[in-house]
Amino acid sequence: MYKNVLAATDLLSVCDTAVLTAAEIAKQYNAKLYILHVLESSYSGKYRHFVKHFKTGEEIVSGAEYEETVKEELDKTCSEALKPYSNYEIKVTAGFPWEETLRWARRKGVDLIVLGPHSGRAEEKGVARVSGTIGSTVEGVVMHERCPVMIVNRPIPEERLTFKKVMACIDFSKSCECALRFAIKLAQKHSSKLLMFHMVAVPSSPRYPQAELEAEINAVTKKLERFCETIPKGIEHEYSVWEGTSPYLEILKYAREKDVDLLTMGSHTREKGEKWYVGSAVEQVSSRSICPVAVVTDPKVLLKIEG
Amino acid sequence: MIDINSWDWDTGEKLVADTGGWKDKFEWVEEFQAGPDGEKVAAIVKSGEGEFSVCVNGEPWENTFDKIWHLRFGPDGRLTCIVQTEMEWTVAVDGQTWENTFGYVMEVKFSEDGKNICAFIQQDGQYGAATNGEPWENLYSDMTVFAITPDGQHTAGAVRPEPLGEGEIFKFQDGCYTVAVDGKAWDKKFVNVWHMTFSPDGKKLAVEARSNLYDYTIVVDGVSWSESFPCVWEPIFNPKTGAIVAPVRTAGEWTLAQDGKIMWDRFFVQCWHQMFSPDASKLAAIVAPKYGRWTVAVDGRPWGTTFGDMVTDAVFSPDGTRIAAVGKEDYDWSVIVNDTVWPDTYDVVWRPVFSPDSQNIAIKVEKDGLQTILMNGRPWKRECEAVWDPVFSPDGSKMLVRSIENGKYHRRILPITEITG
Amino acid sequence: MAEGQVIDGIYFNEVIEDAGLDEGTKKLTPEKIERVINDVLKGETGARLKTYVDTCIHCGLCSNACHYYLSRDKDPTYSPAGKVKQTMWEMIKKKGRVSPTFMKRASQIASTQCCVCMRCAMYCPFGIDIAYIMSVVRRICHLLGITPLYIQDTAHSHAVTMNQMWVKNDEWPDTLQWQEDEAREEIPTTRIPLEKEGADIMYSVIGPEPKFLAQLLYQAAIIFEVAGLSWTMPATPGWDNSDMAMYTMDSEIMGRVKRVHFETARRLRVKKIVMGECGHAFRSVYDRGNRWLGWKMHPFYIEHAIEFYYNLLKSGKIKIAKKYEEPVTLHDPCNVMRGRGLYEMARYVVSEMCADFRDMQPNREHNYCCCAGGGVINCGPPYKMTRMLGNRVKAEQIAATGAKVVIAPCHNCHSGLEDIVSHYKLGTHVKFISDILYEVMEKPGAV
Amino acid sequence: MHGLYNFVRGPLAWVAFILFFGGILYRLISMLLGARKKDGVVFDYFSLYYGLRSIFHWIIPFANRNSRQRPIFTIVTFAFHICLLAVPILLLAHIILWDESFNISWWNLPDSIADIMAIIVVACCGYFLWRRLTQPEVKFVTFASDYVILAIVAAPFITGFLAYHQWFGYKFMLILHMLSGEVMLAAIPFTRLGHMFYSPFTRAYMGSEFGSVRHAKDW
Repeated sequence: MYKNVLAATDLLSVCDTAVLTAAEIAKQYNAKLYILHVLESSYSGKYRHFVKHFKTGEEIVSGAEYEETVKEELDKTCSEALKPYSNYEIKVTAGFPWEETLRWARRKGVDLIVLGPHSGRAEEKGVARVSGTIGSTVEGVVMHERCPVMIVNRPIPEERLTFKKVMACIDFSKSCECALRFAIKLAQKHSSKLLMFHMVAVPSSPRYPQAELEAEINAVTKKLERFCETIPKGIEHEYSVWEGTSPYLEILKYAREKDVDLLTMGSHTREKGEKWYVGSAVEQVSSRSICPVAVVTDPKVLLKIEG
Repeated sequence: MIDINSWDWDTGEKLVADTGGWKDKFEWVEEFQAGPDGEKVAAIVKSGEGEFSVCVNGEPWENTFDKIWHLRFGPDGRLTCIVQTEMEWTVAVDGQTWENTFGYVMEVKFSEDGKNICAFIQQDGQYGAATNGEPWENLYSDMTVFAITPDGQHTAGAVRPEPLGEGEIFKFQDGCYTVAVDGKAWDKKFVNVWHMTFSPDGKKLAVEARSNLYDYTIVVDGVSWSESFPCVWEPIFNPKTGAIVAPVRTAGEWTLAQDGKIMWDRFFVQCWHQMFSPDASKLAAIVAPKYGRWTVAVDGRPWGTTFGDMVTDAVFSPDGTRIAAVGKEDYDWSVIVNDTVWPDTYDVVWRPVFSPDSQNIAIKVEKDGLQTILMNGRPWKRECEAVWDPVFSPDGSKMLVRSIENGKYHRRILPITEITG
Repeated sequence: MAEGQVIDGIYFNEVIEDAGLDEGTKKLTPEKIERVINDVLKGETGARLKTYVDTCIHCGLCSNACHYYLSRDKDPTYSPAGKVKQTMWEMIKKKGRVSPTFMKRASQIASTQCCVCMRCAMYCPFGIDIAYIMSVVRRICHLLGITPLYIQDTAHSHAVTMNQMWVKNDEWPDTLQWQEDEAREEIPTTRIPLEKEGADIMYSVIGPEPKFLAQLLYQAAIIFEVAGLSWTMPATPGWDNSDMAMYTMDSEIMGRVKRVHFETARRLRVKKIVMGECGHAFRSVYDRGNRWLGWKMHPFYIEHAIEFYYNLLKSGKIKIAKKYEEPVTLHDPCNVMRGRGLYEMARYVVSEMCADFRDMQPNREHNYCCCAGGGVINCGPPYKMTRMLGNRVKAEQIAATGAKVVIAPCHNCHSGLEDIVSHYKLGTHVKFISDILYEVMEKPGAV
Repeated sequence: MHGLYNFVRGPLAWVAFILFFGGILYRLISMLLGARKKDGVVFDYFSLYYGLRSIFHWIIPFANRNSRQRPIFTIVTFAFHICLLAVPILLLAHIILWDESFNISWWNLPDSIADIMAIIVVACCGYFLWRRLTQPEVKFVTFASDYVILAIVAAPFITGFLAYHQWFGYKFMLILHMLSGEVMLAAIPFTRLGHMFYSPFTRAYMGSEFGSVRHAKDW
């Protein structure tokens, strides 16, 4: 299913969960693993090669030598995760984490990107630019990347990476069709159970009449079933429609309750502001979820991933 | 060279393709390219979602690619482009790709007869050249300049055999760059190596080089001129004697030097694009005789007419008696022949073309978005969406004109009297 | 950075380690210094320098022009004339017989304590061009091999690749194709036409755009697409209009780089060159590189991004969908304001895009330099505090506007101001015009 | 004393004038020839309109930003330069000398006004001296020669003033006055006092570059 997996990490002192997870996944699929580290810099303009030395904190100009040092450091830090799996390559570069992630993903023909919840430091400083707006690495990558992006928040036990329970968050948008298709592929591969979820937005007050709510939930459940007609026979699946006010909270609650192994969501730049799953929901869910979150945007890429 | 005698010089007008209609067939049609003999017109087209192809005379290639760029006809009429499939780049010739693929293909050059197609390639972060798909055995961690012999048998590049890290200024100043010919590097290294020129027979190679931050010279097959200068520009070979001539700067002024010795007695504010007449009896260059004024100097004597913006594309007539060049003043382009400016100005003027008997000069020009052919100062009566450089018949009596008018690509053979009247 | 101290009898107002200067100085001999200084004074300069030196009456009126002087609590070693005193006057007086340490200090002053912004030329009653004098000092330092390390490395990059960032021949077209792909996701018809001979416009940018700021290429592609213009970008060296060799005064390389740029436009038979939001690159094509090559002006009309956007908005080729709401201010980059007088056009563009525009005081040609220009930021991390402490006035100027966004239509200004903003904790963002234009413009073909 | 007076008034005056006019001519010609040789751009970009535009903005007080930022200096420097030029040229005693020597004369300043103007010049010199001694940005760029130049400028006015008021012996002061005046005349072409002749050129060149090339103001 994957030939090239890329993990982006901004940590050097500890092995990032993104690297650990990506290494596990690469192992499963016998894929080549790329680990990208983008050097920390306080510049958001042309001087991204003025970077902060990871040991001294001093501002220096990055060069082949320093990149090599960082590479060795990263290799050492992650040796436990990486050594058993020799088919990997570490790339250290200056630039913007999200842009370099995209650049290397494209250059190496990557079909799965694994990220931490955010390349936090870049975000704190507000230095990652996304089409003129400020956002995190995750947002930048998700908005532009077309291969699935998996966001991992905390270490995932190996056995859970076979994704026995895959949850798909459905808001009936085009991009969540992609998410659904991706979830189906995974389910086929791992004989997983699919959990389709949708939240009906209810106003918190005045109280929503119960009857209306039930009627709506019924209607939406039907819609959800129709939407998910493409699920091939033989894949175990169930539908859930919950009421709530804040999608990300309900998604997280549901995922915890059902003990899902992977959450899939759709995200698409142009739909920003129209659908409630995209944008902030992706951001919120991915930064809080216990299980990995896979964000999928482009159906074309999924076609290329062989079942 | 190409035998243009074999081209059809009799059919007066031929509608080759309804290029305007291609837009209905394809989602997207890029710039048109016309074949040297005029029989073909081609463009990169988007043939489907994420799929590109090349349409020739209305028919797309069978192959499609993820990406295509740099579509050009070779001198022998073969149509080449740089293509990508499955993240790998290569060159496609008439729809057939080279067997080898590369990390990237930056540039494609043709031998004069078009038989050899040479490409500047990158493979696994290493750089070099490939001829007809065969890359050098040795590739280099960096290569910046790419040159080929006239027959395309040999390729050369400015390469850096050793690694060089950022900020290693002293190592750089010791010299890290050299020239690789067919993948084999010269022993001697330089601070910089720039423009390189092969001799007409392809046996010698002359390059511009800087031996430290301040001394510039010309290096021939690895051996520097004994003289160095504060700056030099690109060298050329005397086609008869094999001597090398390059513009050099001394005391803030420019002139020409031959094999290291100053050869002109005049100095100029600028001097470049030197060229020999076909019999090598004359040497001309584009010069600035005074600050901000440009003209052509023949054997060191500048023309009286000067232009403020630039003079470019100077061409010797086959008999060596005339020079035609393009001049630009206040952003208007015009043509100047032997110090006489043709009357009209244009938005753009292309390179002048002499007839084989040196009597006529034809040039592609553009004004207000319409292109036409200018001959001896008189415009052709048709104003076209696009025309290509005119080609004279071997006897000089006719001219091949390739053009697109109202969305139709025509190949026309005109008696030259049609324009000259 | 240590406080000022006297080394070998020479006063250094800042003591900074820089391998380019330190190692270079070690190789100097008094004879070499004397020869090079006199070669430059006699061979390369003439009446202009002499007249400037003879005319200056040491009145000190230029001091108020300099952001370093104002920000450094009026320390006279940072005043324009003070910098000439510590460099050129002494070289002339001693007929070149100055010490290696003196030259090291001279290089520090000329390369890192002067942004050659030319503001002082407007404060000298006689119009003495101190930036020119500092350039002559830099020229001498270049010939002596004592130029700060990182800008020297950048000059080497220009010499090898004809671009500023060691971008290799494949990386450039590859990045354009990548950004074209990205832009097509937004507007499917978008193209970045490579090597399109006969296009109306050649768009040229600076090396860092493909290296780190590919988004700007994306934005440019969208702007050209929406405006429906005939344009192209070269796939060969010559695409980069920047030129740090101009600031190290390696004039031969400056000329070479500019020649390739202009010859590329000529080869592509375009009608004009439009360039991205960069200031020093404009200077190098407009009145430095072209002049060294013998062009009184440039052989192709050069339209800076500000003028380009101005024309697009004025002609209605680009329309604004919804104005930018946050309060913005505008930084006037010296090279296109003092250097080209584009200030009214910039104000028109900003006012069209933004609902709340607040001007800095002083502004237009009197605006303070970003303290990154003139190659100073290119001298790298060792000089960061030189720039921070050297431009408090800019921070005060920005803070006084209360704006949330500083628009800086110049790469060096952008990066320099970003540093200022974070050092002085101003809490503002720095943006290019194109960042905002891209955000607020109508995009009819977008999906 | 009389012999000395005659020497100072006669041959020495001639020497001073020859040095002054000859020196100025020499310096200007060598500047222009030198510029033609190595700084050709100066002529290529020279624009009379923009050159004059710039000079105009700099000879009017408060017409440029720097002069507005330093009002006291501006007033002082304008007063100084006006008086410095007006007094020697329009002083009755000088005009009489011109009349006696060359039979030419012109309108003169009333002596009382000239007297005040001389005081203004001297006072301004005092102000400049104070600046040089106390203002760090001026002090830093001040050489010993700057004090000498200041003294050269102040001396004719001090001595002239003293001579006019016949303090410390009229004849002696007159000789000193003439001597100091001659020193100043002779010094102008060969010291930074030459800025009076150079500055229009430097200003006009900068004005031309700013105006016709850069399309910006330089004031």
